[in-house]
Amino acid sequence: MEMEEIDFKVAPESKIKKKPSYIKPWLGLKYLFKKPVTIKIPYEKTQIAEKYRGFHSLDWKKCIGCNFCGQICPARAIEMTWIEVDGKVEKRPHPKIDYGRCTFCQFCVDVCPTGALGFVENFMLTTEWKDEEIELFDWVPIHPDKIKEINEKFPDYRFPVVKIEFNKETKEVTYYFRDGDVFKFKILGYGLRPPAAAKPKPAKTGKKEGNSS
Amino acid sequence: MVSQSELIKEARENGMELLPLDKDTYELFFGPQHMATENFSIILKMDGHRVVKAIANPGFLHRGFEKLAELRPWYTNIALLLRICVPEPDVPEAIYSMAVDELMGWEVPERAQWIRTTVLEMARVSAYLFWIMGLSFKLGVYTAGQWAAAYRERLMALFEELTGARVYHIYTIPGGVRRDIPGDKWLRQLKDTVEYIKSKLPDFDHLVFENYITFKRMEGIGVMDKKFALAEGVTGPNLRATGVPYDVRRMDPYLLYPELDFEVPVLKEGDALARALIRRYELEQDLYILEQLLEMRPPSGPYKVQDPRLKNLPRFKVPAGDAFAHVESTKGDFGAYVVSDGGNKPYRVQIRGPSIAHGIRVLEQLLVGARIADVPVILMSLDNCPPDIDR
Amino acid sequence: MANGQEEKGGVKEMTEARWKREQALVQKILEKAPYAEGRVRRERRIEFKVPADRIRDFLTLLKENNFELMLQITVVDWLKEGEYELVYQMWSITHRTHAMVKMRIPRELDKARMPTVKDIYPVAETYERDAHDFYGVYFEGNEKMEMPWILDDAEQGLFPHRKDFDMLSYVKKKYKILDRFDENKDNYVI
Amino acid sequence: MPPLMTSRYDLERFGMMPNPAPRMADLFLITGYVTPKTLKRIIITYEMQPDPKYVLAHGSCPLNGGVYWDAYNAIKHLDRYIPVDVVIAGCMPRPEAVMDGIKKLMEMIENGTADGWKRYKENYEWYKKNQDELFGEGWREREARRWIPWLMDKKKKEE
Repeated sequence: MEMEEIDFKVAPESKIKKKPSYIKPWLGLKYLFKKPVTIKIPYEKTQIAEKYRGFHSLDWKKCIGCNFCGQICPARAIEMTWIEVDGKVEKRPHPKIDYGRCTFCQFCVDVCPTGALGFVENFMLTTEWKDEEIELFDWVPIHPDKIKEINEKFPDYRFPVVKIEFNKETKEVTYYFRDGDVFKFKILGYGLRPPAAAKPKPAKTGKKEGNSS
Repeated sequence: MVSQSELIKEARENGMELLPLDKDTYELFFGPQHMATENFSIILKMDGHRVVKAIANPGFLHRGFEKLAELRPWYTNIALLLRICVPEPDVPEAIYSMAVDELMGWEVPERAQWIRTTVLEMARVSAYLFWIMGLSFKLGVYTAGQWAAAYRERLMALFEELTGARVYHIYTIPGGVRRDIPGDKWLRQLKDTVEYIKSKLPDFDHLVFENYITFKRMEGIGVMDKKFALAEGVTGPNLRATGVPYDVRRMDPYLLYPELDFEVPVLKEGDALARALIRRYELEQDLYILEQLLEMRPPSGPYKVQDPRLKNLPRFKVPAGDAFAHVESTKGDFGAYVVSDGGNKPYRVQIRGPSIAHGIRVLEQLLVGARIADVPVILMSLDNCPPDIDR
Repeated sequence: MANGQEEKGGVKEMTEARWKREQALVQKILEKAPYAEGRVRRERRIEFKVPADRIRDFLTLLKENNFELMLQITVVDWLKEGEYELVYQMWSITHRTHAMVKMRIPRELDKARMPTVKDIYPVAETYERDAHDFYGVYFEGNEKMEMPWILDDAEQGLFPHRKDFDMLSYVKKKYKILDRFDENKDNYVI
Repeated sequence: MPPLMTSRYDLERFGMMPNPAPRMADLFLITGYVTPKTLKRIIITYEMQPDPKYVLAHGSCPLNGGVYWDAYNAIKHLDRYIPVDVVIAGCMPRPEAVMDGIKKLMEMIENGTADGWKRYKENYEWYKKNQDELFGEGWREREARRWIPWLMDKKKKEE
């Protein structure tokens, strides 16, 4: 077929083609005398970029419970949660984030109108697949200052909470932080409307029902 | 499990005519667990060590992106669609964004265009390094593969700095990009990395592309001619290896490519070696393009469109219409067709991966007559990306 | 499509001269195919509308006019109109132009039938299998129509990409998950 | 995950190597979302592995569906079909996180808490019931027969 006139550069064949050689492959041997590129984890640490999109942080005072984050989330990982701390009900619902769903796109952070939702560069969360350990994957994020404080003590980019206890009957949640602090609050209900007006919903997750052991 | 003899017996009872036993054919299920196929399965009918018939069996990675995209708001789809192609996730981001830009009638700011071009070229370099890794593992030159993977990590670190993620960047969005360039330090680092990878290219040549063994393994296998390639919808380096100078960057220019200077490599042989050499030369050209981009410096200005409609992202609406956008990826012509009915979600998104043409009919025909040891090499020389077949 | 295109009208006058090439190409093809409608969308993008039964003639004509590559067959399910829109996306290396060939067929499963074009563009076989698997368009003459393609046994025959396939309730039933599936549109856009 | 296996992060320092043959493998990495079609192969491959065997799930997708929570073709809770020992958060997880998961698994093996393979034997009926519910009874046989018409019958036509 006839091609339209070619008005761009086409590389000549001589530049692309190579000549086979028996000897040249041996030149690779020079790498025997070079330093390896391997990062010796766990003895060495990798540098994580400053704004690495890791776990979330939430300033509970700034959060106005607008549910923009819940709406933009591609995985529907965010659920607005009504919380009671020390007997005081928070005026607005706060996002509860499920890391079993989260894709770390942080669109939720982009759309947050007050800047309450943010992210830190922590990325490591490893658990056994057991009911009580998998609780860790579903949390209401904590204040960024608290995470920073923990990060200074343990600079290994791990999840700031070691254990989350969720009492199914009283709906009481207990965070056990890595530095030994304990934080308790109570989940009153889910959704945008306050739980007193809306009907109380059944237990939230299906993943616990499916477990065998 | 049923045994082979039972199956054959049953097939005979159902009136199927089987090949006579003395012809010595057998079936080989190649993949999906085998690393060479990358979650893709080929059913081979073998005669001794020659392939008599091949059937491609895709679908192990199908998640129904096109359906999922219809259920999510316009912006959110970026976080989803980039998972179509793991080695270069920026390409689906870019085509989807370009199609939406066209629908919105947006003129993307110059700075955003510069960043998008740079990101696409970085993705091309990292995808080619990934491909060199795969090829050299399949050829048995493990050393070169280890190098390629290590050099790719440098680009990954740069991506991390720029976008905030290592692999799935979620960076190019309709109307521009998500973040600004971190600063001059990042540009310097990119320059260093480009120079570093460029200085390492001769080493790859020595071990892989000028190696006598490579020539022996790849010369004359998987041969396509021009007519066959065009009829089968082959694009990208695979088509250029048959003598057609088709490059989307030149023939349907987008972003900053009209201003950039690079050569389009074309060879006439159309065998696995020609495809490999074309890719090798394109890697060099991509590094050259990155150098030019760095010389141009990013133009000042905003990095995304300023539009009042962007205030409420979840309810952001796109005017009704349809648009097609495509870019040149390392695999070939990667296109997106986006239809909007004026709502806050796309009406239809179709992603056209190049591998859907390469991976099914072309592969089935190229494999016939090949030896079993050549199958991974042919597969790798076509540079298939199974997720973009399955979507 | 009108909206997005007209808004860009400011640039249109400047590029009018360059669009002449595309105009001429559309004219040339339409002369030989009086049954079709055609227009230029923008630079390097043209569009044709043909009746579904003339598709084979039209694609033969396009192939003669140097449209070498078939990029994709897209099916768009217009539920309200009760129609499938088939878009054959063609690329011409010679003219450097992308052409969409659009046609409408009824979306009832027994009526959604098309003649195959695999003898004109062999690669169409793959695209036709794809369209059949997800939308149930049957391409007569393509003997690989019944061959297993991407979908697993469970979804075969359900044609999951059709607009009236209720994915959420299907997923609930199939995988037995109950959490966060409330359909309250106040809470979730998705 | 290629960066993990190659020189930068080098998994071989831990004495681990990728192995294409399941009969010689101890650890099964599920590197992301699982589709039903793949799950069939995963189950068959998992059953091929000799005891003791361990499963490590990458990212959020096997745990809870991830971004494919509403996809008709992605498994939501992998634990219903095969036992999983360790889960790592991330989409996709960084190589460091995967290494951390492997280290955790090593600790668990030493403690004797990594008992997924025992659970699979003890609760085989339950797992099998879930698998059959998803794929329908006799899916193994159907899978084995799936390609026969296309391999045999076609041949006749061509010749």
